[in-house]
Amino acid sequence: MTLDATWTRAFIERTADVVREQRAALVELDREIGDGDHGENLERGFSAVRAKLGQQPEDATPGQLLKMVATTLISTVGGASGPLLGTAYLKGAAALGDATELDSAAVVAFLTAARDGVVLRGKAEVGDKTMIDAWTPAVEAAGLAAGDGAEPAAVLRAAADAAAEGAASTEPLVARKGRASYLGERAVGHRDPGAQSSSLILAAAAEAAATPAAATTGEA
Amino acid sequence: MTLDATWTRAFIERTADVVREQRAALVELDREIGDGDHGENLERGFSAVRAKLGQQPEDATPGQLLKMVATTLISTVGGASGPLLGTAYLKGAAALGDATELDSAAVVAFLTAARDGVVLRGKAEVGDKTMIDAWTPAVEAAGLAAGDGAEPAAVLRAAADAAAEGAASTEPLVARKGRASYLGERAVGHRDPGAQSSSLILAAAAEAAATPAAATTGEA
Amino acid sequence: MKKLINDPKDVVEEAVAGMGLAHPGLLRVSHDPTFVTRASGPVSGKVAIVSGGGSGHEPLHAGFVGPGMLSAAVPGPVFTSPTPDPVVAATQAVDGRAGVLYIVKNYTGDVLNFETAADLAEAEGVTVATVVVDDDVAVKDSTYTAGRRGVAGTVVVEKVAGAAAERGDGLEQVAEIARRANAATRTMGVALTAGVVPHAGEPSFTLADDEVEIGIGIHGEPGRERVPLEPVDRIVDRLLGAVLDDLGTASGDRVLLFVNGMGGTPLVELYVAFRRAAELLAERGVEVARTLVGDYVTSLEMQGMSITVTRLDDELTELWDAPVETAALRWGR
Amino acid sequence: MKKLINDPKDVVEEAVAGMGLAHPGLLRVSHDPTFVTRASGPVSGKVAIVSGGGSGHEPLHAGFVGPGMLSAAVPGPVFTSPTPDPVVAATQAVDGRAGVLYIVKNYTGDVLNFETAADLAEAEGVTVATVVVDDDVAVKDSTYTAGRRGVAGTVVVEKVAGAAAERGDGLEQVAEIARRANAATRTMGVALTAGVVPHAGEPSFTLADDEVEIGIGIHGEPGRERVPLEPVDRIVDRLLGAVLDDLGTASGDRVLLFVNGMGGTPLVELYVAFRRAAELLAERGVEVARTLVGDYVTSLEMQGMSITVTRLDDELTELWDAPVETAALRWGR
Ligand SMILES: Nc1ncnc2c1ncn2[C@@H]1O[C@H](COP(=O)(O)OP(=O)(O)O)[C@@H](O)[C@H]1O
Ligand SMILES: Nc1ncnc2c1ncn2[C@@H]1O[C@H](COP(=O)(O)OP(=O)(O)O)[C@@H](O)[C@H]1O
Ligand SMILES: [Mg+2]
Ligand SMILES: [Mg+2]
Ligand SMILES: [Mg+2]
Ligand SMILES: [Mg+2]
Repeated sequence: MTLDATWTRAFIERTADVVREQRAALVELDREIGDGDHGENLERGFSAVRAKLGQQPEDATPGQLLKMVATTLISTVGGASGPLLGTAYLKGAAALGDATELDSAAVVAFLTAARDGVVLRGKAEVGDKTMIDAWTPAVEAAGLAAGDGAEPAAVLRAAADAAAEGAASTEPLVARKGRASYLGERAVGHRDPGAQSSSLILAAAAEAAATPAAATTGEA
Repeated sequence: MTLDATWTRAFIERTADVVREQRAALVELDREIGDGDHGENLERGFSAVRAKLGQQPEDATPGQLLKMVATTLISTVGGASGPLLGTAYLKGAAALGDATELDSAAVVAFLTAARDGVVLRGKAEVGDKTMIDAWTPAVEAAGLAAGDGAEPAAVLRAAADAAAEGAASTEPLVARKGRASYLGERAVGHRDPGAQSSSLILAAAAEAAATPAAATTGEA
Repeated sequence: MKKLINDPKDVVEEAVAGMGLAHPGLLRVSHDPTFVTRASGPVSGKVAIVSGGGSGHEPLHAGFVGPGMLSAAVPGPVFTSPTPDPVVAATQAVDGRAGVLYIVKNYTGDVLNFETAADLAEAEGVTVATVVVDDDVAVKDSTYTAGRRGVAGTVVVEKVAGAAAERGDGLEQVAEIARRANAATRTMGVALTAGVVPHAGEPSFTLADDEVEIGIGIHGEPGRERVPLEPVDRIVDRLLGAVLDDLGTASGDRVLLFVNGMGGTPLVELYVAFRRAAELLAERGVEVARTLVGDYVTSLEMQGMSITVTRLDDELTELWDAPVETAALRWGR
Repeated sequence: MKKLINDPKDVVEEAVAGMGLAHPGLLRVSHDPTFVTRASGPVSGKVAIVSGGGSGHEPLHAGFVGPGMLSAAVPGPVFTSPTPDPVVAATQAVDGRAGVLYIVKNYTGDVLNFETAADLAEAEGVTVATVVVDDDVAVKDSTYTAGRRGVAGTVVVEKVAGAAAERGDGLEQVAEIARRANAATRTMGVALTAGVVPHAGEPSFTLADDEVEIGIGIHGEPGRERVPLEPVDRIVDRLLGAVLDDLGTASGDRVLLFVNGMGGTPLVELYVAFRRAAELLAERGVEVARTLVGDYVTSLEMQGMSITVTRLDDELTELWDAPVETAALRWGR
């Protein structure tokens, strides 16, 4: 049961949906310890992504689709999250090459490259109260699951669950990167908006893999 | 029973007292149909007047004391009411010349000259919703009372009562002078702050004349 | 009320002192009585220009003192005309024996106090002429009112009069230029919120969350009407429409378009408004030949703006363009 | 929320269009992607300077485009860094083949987007150098934070870098001057109220009626501490004290003193604050050689101010004094 371009499209669509739904909640998290635009930023980006998705060639590979996400986010989001998430998709897409079917190893490679892209640009470590606190546990959990022989959908589910826990784990932290770092102790008790949105993105990936459409296409 | 410099000093002191007490009320009236500074303006002026009163020579005449009020108001109040009331006191003082005892005719002459001074500067007529709506009835009532042979204290009481009615009579009016004229119909239902303060000033004059100190000094 | 002040009673004195410290090469400050003159002193043989009025409209007037504009400014208490004494003192300080022009906004208090000052200054041997600015079309100019108010157009009158004085015009000529500029200028404003007078401690008026006051005065005096909040393009259409109708502009006219912030409106919003104003003038065939955008005649922290249009002729244009060096308006030097 | 806008989504585009209409001789506006350049076009053989960042800080940055200062400004959405595309387009529009300097305020988003833009522009054959401004002493500069923020001191850096480019310095020299100005500059701010981001519709934070936020950022990011409202002299002492301690000024130093309004504070209050700041510097034996007072780096309609001090040497003084002609800062021409 591999994942393919149909999954990729579903992943992108679902992400756009969840970002639109969670826009206000993400703005609220960012108002608490940032400048209140994170939901607005991502919505601007993913609605542009959604608009472009329909224009992609029918035979676009997962890598091509995800690169489109990368360049669109970079050219529409702005702020900190634009270049960071954009680089994540860019590096992740590069890791997929021109594969049309993604097995569990490819999924792990995608996630690892994406995470490394964020670190390359943002220099954050786990515990800095950033999106890395979602991405790194996700990468690790995905690696373990794949090592245990899990299917791609299960690998993504493991990643999403770990990312959700990672996002929650940012709450007691003092921030060391991004705007929240200006607050010192006053950031404690608030969840990092970027970690939260990254966990939503990874959940969208897992859900897209769990739907019959994506799963069966992989078998077809 | 004439009035003299002791009455003049009591009149000035009482005016300063009532202006301080009514400061907020006058500000409120001016907030409704002006710019909310009338009480502040008069308080600034009459507290300067009070400070100067103690420095006047013992033998200062009523005219000299009232001229001091005039110049002090002109040089400390500003706004519309400073030059208007200042001119009232200036012209009123001039009408008294160097008299030391003021009979009813002198009181009427004082009030008339004061009112004429306001008209000279401000060109308002009765019904324009200004302090003239207090002064002109006061002058007329004073003239009638004096004509009926009333004592100075009774002349001032008649003036004060007419001024109070005159101030009340401004409430239903549309203003044709001063800031309130900008409001058109919206000034209706509000009392003119300058008419109100003028009626307070005339009440202070009457009260000062009614107290034993002023009355007996006049007899001494 | 939260303000960056010490004692409300000291605001004007301390601000004027701060101006002197901030612009030492440009301004000289007098305390007791309070007025501000050019640091360079009186200019012998040239007409001097004195303006003033209540404080709270900064940079008006002290921000316009300097070569090419005012010779002196006399700030009164917040929103209250100064008394004649400081006006007379300022007049004497700047008199260059070629006469002194008073530029006075049309409020009863300002008019009366400057009138008295003129009498007193004349008694001291200074020749004084007075021009009253009344550009606010929100107020009907009739025998039933104190006449139109002087608002943002004052900047235009002060600028061109200052340039005329600078080039050496006589007192009557400078006064004539100022009157001509005033006659060619109309303004109308809008407020979203009121300013807070320091000694009052509360807003001068309150507007509901979805209301604006059209035709507001710069002291928060009410205007023509309260209307529901609209897109700014519609508000601009109301204000500018009234201004142009009153001014009677015709296609082919050349104008100065001045969008003035009332103190608490972000500059970004003034430019949004300017965009629509310029568009509307283009629709009417009126050429925007000169522009000004920013907070020049304010009402403390009031949120709002006004739109001023001056119909330009060649001379007014030349005088507007002439060099000016003041704290708030500067070009050509 | 009441604002003089149309659709919140259009604020930046419409404001930039308004700027173009208001300053036709000075600015040229590009839409899609959005950026502002000098109307006079690229200057061959001279270093070009590009700055930008989220909107809502007007007149920063587009108000500083013009001879003697910026070559181009790239405004992002309100409080959000622009993406790399418009930065690259602006870079190409102003490149005079002598290199382009990016002046970037130290926020993760700005730094990353300009970094990407620099990569892309270099790929197109433009030589780019970048200077990051981080003058805000409210934030500790340590490995435990994203570093100090860039705030009002950005004006100083842009002014002196612009003057250095104007006189013909090479890219490395201009960058070096900008770094030196940044290193000599410190700022700290205070807020009484928050601004309202148009698309958010509510204030970015709330302070009690008797509270102020010391060390506020220009996006309403919280600062060092909330303290009860005090007389402004005490607030100035806090802000300027922190600035001077961090800068390590000594008696005999010559400085630029810059009191900046955050958008919603009356100018009269800024001058009251300036008075105390000048007094405190005099007490410490520091000479106030240059001054600036006004709304230059704002946070929408936030009520508050910041105090900036730049330690001047002869060259920085000369570059500060050099002629400049922009919408918001102008002298010498
Ligand atoms: N250096 C960094 N490395 C990783 N993530 C970061 C870094 N800086 C900021 N972030 C993430 O970006 C998020 C904020 O994004 P956003 O609000 O869109 O941008 P901005 O902070 O420019 O307003 C933060 O919640 C955090 O997760
Ligand atoms: N032309 C005028 N003639 C007579 N009284 C006037 C005239 N204009 C204004 N006033 C009086 O002045 C009062 C306002 O005084 P004040 O508030 O102190 O001055 P300002 O209007 O300058 O703020 C009005 O209530 C009115 O009674
Ligand atoms: Mg944010
Ligand atoms: Mg009043
Ligand atoms: Mg007043
Ligand atoms: Mg942001």
